Amino acid sequence: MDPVVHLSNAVAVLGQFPVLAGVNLTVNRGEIVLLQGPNGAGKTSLLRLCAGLLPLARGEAVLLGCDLRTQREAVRSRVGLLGHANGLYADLTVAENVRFWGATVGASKPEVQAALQRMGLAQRLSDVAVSRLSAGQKRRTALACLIARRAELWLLDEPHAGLDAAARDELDATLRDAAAAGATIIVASHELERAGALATRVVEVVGGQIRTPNGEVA
Amino acid sequence: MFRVARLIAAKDLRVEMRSRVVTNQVLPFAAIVMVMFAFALNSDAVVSRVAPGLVWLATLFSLLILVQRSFAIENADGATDALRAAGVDPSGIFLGKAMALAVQLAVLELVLLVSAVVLYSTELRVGGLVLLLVTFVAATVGLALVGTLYGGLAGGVRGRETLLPLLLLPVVAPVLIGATRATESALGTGGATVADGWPWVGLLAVFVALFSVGGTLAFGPLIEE
Amino acid sequence: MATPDIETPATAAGTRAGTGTVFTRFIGLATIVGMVALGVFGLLLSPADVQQSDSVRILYIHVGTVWVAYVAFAFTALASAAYLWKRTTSLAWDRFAGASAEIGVLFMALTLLAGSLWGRLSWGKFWVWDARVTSTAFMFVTYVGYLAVRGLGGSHHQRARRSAVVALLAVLEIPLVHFSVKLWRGLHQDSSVADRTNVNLHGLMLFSLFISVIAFTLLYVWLMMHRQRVLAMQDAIDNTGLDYALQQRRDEGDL
Amino acid sequence: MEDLGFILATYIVTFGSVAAFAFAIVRRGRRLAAQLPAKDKPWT
Repeated sequence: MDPVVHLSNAVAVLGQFPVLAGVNLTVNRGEIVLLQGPNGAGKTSLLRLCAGLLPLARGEAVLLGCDLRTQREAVRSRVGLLGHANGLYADLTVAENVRFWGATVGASKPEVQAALQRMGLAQRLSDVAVSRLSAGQKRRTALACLIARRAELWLLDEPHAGLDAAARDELDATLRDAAAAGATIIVASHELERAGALATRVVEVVGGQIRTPNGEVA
Repeated sequence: MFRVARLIAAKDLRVEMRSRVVTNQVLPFAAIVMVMFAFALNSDAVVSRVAPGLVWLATLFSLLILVQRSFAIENADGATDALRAAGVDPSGIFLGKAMALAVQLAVLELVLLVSAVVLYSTELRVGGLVLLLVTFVAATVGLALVGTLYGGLAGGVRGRETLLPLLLLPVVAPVLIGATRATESALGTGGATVADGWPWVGLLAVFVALFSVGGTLAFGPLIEE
Repeated sequence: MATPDIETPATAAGTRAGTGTVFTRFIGLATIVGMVALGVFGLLLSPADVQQSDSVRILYIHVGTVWVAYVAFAFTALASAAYLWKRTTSLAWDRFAGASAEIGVLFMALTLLAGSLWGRLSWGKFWVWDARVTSTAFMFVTYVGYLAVRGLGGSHHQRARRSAVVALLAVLEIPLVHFSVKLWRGLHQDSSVADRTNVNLHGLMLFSLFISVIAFTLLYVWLMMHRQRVLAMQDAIDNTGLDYALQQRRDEGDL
Repeated sequence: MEDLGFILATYIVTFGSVAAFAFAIVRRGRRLAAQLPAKDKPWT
């Protein structure tokens, strides 16, 4: 089976600074990969590259069977990025946000409803404006948007940040469910213990490259 | 493309319905500008002579604010990135945001026109109503198109507040000229006749045609990083 | 932008040559000769105009600079289109566009200055709301905006694509502005500047204008070559900087 | 000669700013050229 993510010697530049300095990474379907590493190591950039937001300066990147250089639009519609920002419209309600993002790929009403249901947003919260939600509820709404958008590859940047213990447990359960349902997930996180238990594989990012556990460059 | 455009437009208008930023802040701003013009010009005769120009000038100032607001909605929580990352058709985003902006501008212009009638004793005449309506529609669409186009370019960068007026104001000069002259004709300001107004509407139409095509093509590359 | 502590083989190869070549020196020399000739003919040899008296001497400068500005902006548009067209896309076109726009903005500023001084002498006013004058001013502002867009940062190709699109939009905009201002003035007055600019061209005057256009065109070519090479070197330094920065980035983990 | 001030101002400002611009370019070119290998300077 084709890997979902296949990066070889990928270099990406922000301004004139090389945020990714030659990344080799292969991720298979259903995996939950944890990216760890110090601040500024390139975790966020790696996720943005996979989302098609950061142009590939050198190297190869094939995502979901599509070459990132030539078929970027095809990649984008199937990849979901949840960064530091949630990408939600604060003045709209939870249901309206999920419906909007679902509609960008033509999701039907039942699909949107199912996404809300899976995130536990279908009842009490569905008509609450996003600006009135807690951080954890916002994160759940954003994940519901990814589900409604039918994202096959989830790229999550510090998803646990700002959540309380209960919300984190909820999030972990959600991610496990999603992976079991066929999504591939890459998580960047500082929360080693928690995310480590969640992940099927841990990858260390240092200096814009990926290191194996014994410190060699992958 | 049009499906995405409808979606985006509906979303923008719904956000406005909920937040009421334009209604509660931009409309009062536009009205106060109209009052300020009267202070600056200090003569009833002059004010009523230049009323059409003042209406459009106030529209341009408000346009700058409306465009900023339109893209502030997207940038507040990273929705611009999310839209790009989701592979949403940029042409659809462009047309959708322009449609929503046009609706908001139309409301604003109506308020300005009413305030001109009230404050500057501008009088509408029956014979010019068709011309007036067509002028307002064409100018509104034109302004919404270029506003969205340059707003998208300036929206994602540092210094956007200062870059937008520099890019936008020179481009909308033809709209200011065309819409003002056509409005003067429609209202009969300074003895202008209705027939004088139609060539100006033609100018506005050319503007709309050029920037609807140009904008649809150009918006993608402009917002892409 | 250059990081001085980068050790490249360049330091050895670096000569005083800079951006000059035999060809540019030849052009440069010709430009200087042309400019001196322009000064001599424009200020001394050519006679005063019957109607405009000596103020016509300003025109010898004005015509040359406005010519260069128009050529420069036209070339910016052309180079931008060439960049966007897939079969000819190259960052070299982007640099040509940028260099040309910079030169165009400079000469447009000089044009507006000389034009308003001349206008003050001939018409008693620094500014007239003529279609040509007004749209020239708009062109100036538009390309100032273009240069601002070029300065926004980002990768080279991002800069190139964004500014190329803006340059092509300017091509849409400028005729519209010109046309609308023309319509606008047309309703209020019959005569345009062209009609009131009755220069009775004496042979030497015509010759001075001719020298002006030649000399300023040479100047444009010279400036373009140098400016474009400087831009190319800046881009190249950004790129060699990348290899160096990549290595540094990789070493971060080993510290 | 009438209007000498305006005329001279035009000539001086024009030649002056062009010369300043040209000088700045050439100087920047020299500085950058010293940092780059010949392969990045195809004109040499």
